[in-house]
Amino acid sequence: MIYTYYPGCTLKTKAKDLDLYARKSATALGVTLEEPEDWQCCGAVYPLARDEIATRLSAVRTLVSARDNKRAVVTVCSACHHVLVRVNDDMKNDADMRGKVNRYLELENEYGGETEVIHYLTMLRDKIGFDEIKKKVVKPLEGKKIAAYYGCMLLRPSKIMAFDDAENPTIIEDFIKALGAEPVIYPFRNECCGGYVTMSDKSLAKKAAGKVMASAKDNGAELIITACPLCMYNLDANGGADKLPVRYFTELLAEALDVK
Amino acid sequence: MVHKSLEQACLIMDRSGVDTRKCMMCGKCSATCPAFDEMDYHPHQFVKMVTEGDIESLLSSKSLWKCLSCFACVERCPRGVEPANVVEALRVTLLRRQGENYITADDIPGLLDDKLPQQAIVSAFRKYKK
Amino acid sequence: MQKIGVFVCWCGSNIAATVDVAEVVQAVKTQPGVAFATDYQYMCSEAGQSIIKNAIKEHDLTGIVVCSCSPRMHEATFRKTAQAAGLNPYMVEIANIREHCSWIHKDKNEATQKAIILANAAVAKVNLNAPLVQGESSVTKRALVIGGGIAGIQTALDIAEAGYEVDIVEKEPTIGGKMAQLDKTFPTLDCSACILTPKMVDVAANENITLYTYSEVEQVKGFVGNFSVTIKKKARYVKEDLCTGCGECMSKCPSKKGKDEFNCGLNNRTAINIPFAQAIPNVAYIDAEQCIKFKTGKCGLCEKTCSANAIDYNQKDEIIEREYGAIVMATGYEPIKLDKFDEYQYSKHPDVITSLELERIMNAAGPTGGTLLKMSDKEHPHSVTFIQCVGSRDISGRGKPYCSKICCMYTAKHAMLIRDKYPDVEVNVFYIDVRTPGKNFDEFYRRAVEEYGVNYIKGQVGKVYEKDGHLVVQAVDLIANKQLVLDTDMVVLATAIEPSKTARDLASMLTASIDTNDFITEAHPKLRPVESPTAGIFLSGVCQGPKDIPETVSQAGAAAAKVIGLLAKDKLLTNPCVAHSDELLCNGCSQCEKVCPYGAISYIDKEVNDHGVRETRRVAQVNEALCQGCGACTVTCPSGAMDLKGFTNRQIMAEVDAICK
Amino acid sequence: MQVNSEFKPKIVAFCCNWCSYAGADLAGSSRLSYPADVKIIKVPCSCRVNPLFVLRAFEKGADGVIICGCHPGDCHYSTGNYYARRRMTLLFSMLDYLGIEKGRTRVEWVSAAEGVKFSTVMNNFVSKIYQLGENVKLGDLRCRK
Repeated sequence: MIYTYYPGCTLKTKAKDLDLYARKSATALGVTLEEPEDWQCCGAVYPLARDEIATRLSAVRTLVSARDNKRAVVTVCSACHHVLVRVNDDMKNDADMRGKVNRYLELENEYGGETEVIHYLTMLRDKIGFDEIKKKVVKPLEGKKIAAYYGCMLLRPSKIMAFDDAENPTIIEDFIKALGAEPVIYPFRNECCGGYVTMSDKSLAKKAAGKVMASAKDNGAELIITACPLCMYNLDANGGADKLPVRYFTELLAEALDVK
Repeated sequence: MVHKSLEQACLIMDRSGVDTRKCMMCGKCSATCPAFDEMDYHPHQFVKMVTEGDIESLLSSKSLWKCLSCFACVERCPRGVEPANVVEALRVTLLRRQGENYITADDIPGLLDDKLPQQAIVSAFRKYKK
Repeated sequence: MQKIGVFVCWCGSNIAATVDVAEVVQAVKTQPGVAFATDYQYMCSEAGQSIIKNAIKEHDLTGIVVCSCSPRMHEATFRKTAQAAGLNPYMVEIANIREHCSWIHKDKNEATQKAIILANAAVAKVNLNAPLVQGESSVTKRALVIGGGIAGIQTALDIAEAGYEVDIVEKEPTIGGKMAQLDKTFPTLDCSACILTPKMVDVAANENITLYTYSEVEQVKGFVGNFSVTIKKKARYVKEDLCTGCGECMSKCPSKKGKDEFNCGLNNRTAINIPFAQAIPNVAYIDAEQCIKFKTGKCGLCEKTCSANAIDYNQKDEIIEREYGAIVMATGYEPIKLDKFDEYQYSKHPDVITSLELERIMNAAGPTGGTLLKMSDKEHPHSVTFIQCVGSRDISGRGKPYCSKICCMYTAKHAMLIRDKYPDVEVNVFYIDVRTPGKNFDEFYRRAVEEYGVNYIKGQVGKVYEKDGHLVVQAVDLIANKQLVLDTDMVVLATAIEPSKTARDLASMLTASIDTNDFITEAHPKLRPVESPTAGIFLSGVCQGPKDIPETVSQAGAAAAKVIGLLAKDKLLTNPCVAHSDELLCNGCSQCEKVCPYGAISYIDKEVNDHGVRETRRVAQVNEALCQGCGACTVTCPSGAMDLKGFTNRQIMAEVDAICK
Repeated sequence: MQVNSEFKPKIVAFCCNWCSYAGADLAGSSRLSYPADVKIIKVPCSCRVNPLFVLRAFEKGADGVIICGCHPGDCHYSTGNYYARRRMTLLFSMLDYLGIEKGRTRVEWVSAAEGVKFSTVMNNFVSKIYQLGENVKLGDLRCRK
């Protein structure tokens, strides 16, 4: 299995762990992740306004290069994943946007959203299979009570993201089970942590992150895992005094596969 | 209904891709919103006020910058109205005016800490200034 | 050469405001064959019809065109008018200049020009019309009602009361439908069973009614007055004529883990089962998928227990063929599935229930014996939260775009009953709008608020979750403009209703139209609300649109009246616009026979005289009683022998020519 | 929509009696407008539309022909719309070959309850015809020997 691997800027700077363990685990699982040489930042935030064209272009370039290599794009960062999926959806379903972007980029072959964009977790679930991963686990994380934090960007809007059930997702819990640990289900796992305003509005970010943290704790979690560097930062920085440890899901995967 | 600026309302509808008139005032968005308590105008009011053309009040509101873009309102709205998109269209409308940047490049160094992920900084440039 | 009269209707201002009727009159006068043209304010009025009749007589007209509303409105009216004046009713054509013209165009000149073209097309067509004579067909004096809920029961009783035989086909093992599951009914709070079960008993006792329960309609053939229906009576594995309904078998059955459908799956039932005490017929059935005997071959306890020797493990599905003159759809509804509304945690938490489940919980024969208990721990709740419009008025794709109509009232009923029986329970109702148009309905809702202290909160619930053993509701109060976070013990979802899943397949068997929401379309939304556009098919109850019990019962009676009106006739006039084969052109290829959905075409060997050559040829012949006039054969015919009366090739070509001129 | 004030297209809409004609009536009673260029011919079923009628329309100068029937599975005569669909697929391909672009011909399913859809379909179809502009006329060469 070979995929185009889109790391995104954060995985090259503050979230090197997320990146490193994703690669190591992939190797252990027999997946080749090929990082394009010339990738650009996806823009970090999906431009919701319909008349924002330029801010969509860098994501389109990534999608086009994956199409030209005839491969699906795998991302780990929730934010990059969100941007790529939604821009891809625009290119597929919004004729006006597709026309404008194509005219601007003057591509040899018009791009119409052909690339498959999947998250690393989706790859684990749909392409490899959690049963298969379970077999490859060397050091099961037995007895650990782990809370999955989904946040917003993986799940919503579910019609476009098509990642999992937006209200009762199961993918990370299934992942946790595959690693031999015990998933903790808590109501705020799909509520916003406030990461969006982590720079501009500390008090709101603290309030939102605190709620998530408290909900996970109340339900008996010892540890929170996430796929998003921003959630990771925000839960850690603004999660309150007696916060739980927060780690990337790839780190646990590497640990269980014993490639850490 | 006060038609302060229907032209402005149409602009916001075009920009957000949302027909706010589909709203039936059920309040699902406000019931869902994690930032509700921080807002002076609440999500359902955003939708209503855009329909009525009362754009300027929204542009000068505190709420404009409280929305977390978590899409919970988008996910649960029974009418396919996307309040988060409306908020974003309003933000963009304001930012495109001269001198209306919410955060300037000079502000950013003061907001950094050494763990802050790159994406937060990149998106700050996208979200708060033009 | 025809002598054609053209009559342009103003329809008050409906047409005249947008179409210059005088100009239309002037324009059509130049058309070939037109001998007379005039306009009048209301052509369908008695005075208008007199104008037509007089003109026919005075000008010796051989055909007429009425430029007016849709032929679906008044074609029949004007045909009668023509007939009264001695003209063949099929020498009438309608140019639809209202629905297809004046109502949709604003520019008067544009609308007038279009009206002229439509009138010209109709004139061109009527020039080629030929007088047609309606045939006759017989009427089987027996009706079929599909569905045995309150709608089907009432329709069947009314038809039987008039002296006609009527059969009810019900897919469940008992009749009674949704109404049997209800505890009390609004706005009078009668006990539902108390008013329904006597009617069920009447059905069983009425000798004009035959009940086919645990049965389904498999196939429908034929047409109004002459339907031929195949009914599959599923094996109950219990002989209906022997079972006494004593229930001994149920007490002995060791397989007790089936979901009790009658109690919405809130408790379990045995594999051999009678759905509820007042079931009609009061006969057990065996759920073969659950039964140990069927799964392993061992057990047979029910057989040993049954003193009436009614158990028959070898019973087979039975196929019944019957003829009917009329068919009534009364297939009812189901609450929608809530899997797309998991923000309320319905699928995860036993204390989040639907309103129908609450009916069962409140009912003395229900899973809790009529005591309001939380299903999670069987404890008394201290607060109950109702959420309205769950899946109704929803255009996001998760729910249904329409208002389910009954939820506002039953929620008020539930809230009132809880407060009445358990004054210590706090009751909150989240609503978008409270819709109570009905006799004594708003008064009922106000009583819930004013006398019973139910808390109505305008707003919706964003999320329901569990915390410290109770439920938390995150909601909004739109009037106070506040977000609320309320602790509650039970959440009740006023779930949208949708037509029965069987409706779509049945509709296509019956060739009845169905809308995008799977409600059966009525022939006219105001004037023919209980008839399908397909002759002989009638509608009763929620299969046509959401309605409550009083409305359902009135519609059921109306449908019965229509059926009785049909069955009372000895002969029906048939549509004369049927296919016709030109024997001289037919080459006997059988193409037409293959495409005919009614088996109306057969082949005979016939001696023909083709330009002096006498020979025997195999030619197509149309049975006019069977042909419904779709025209499939006319297009498929390679030699052009087949044509459709009233819609001949030449007529349609003439219309095309007039439009493209 | 680009409107050329000179160009007034001639558009023939064949509507089946049971679904689409009733859908057009509903569009009318709901006052849902569509351009006056559309003229409706009532047929009992979409399967009554002989390909010759479509050819005739193009021969007489029609700029577009649309055939509307009941949704698949909902045909009043059970299967008529399937015949229409198959016949028209073939015919439209041939017409395209003859120079009558695919955009000028269309089959649509509109039920009696879909007034909105009827109006949307017609608006959409007419705007397509305006884009394509005036049509070529088909000629019957047999008569020109």
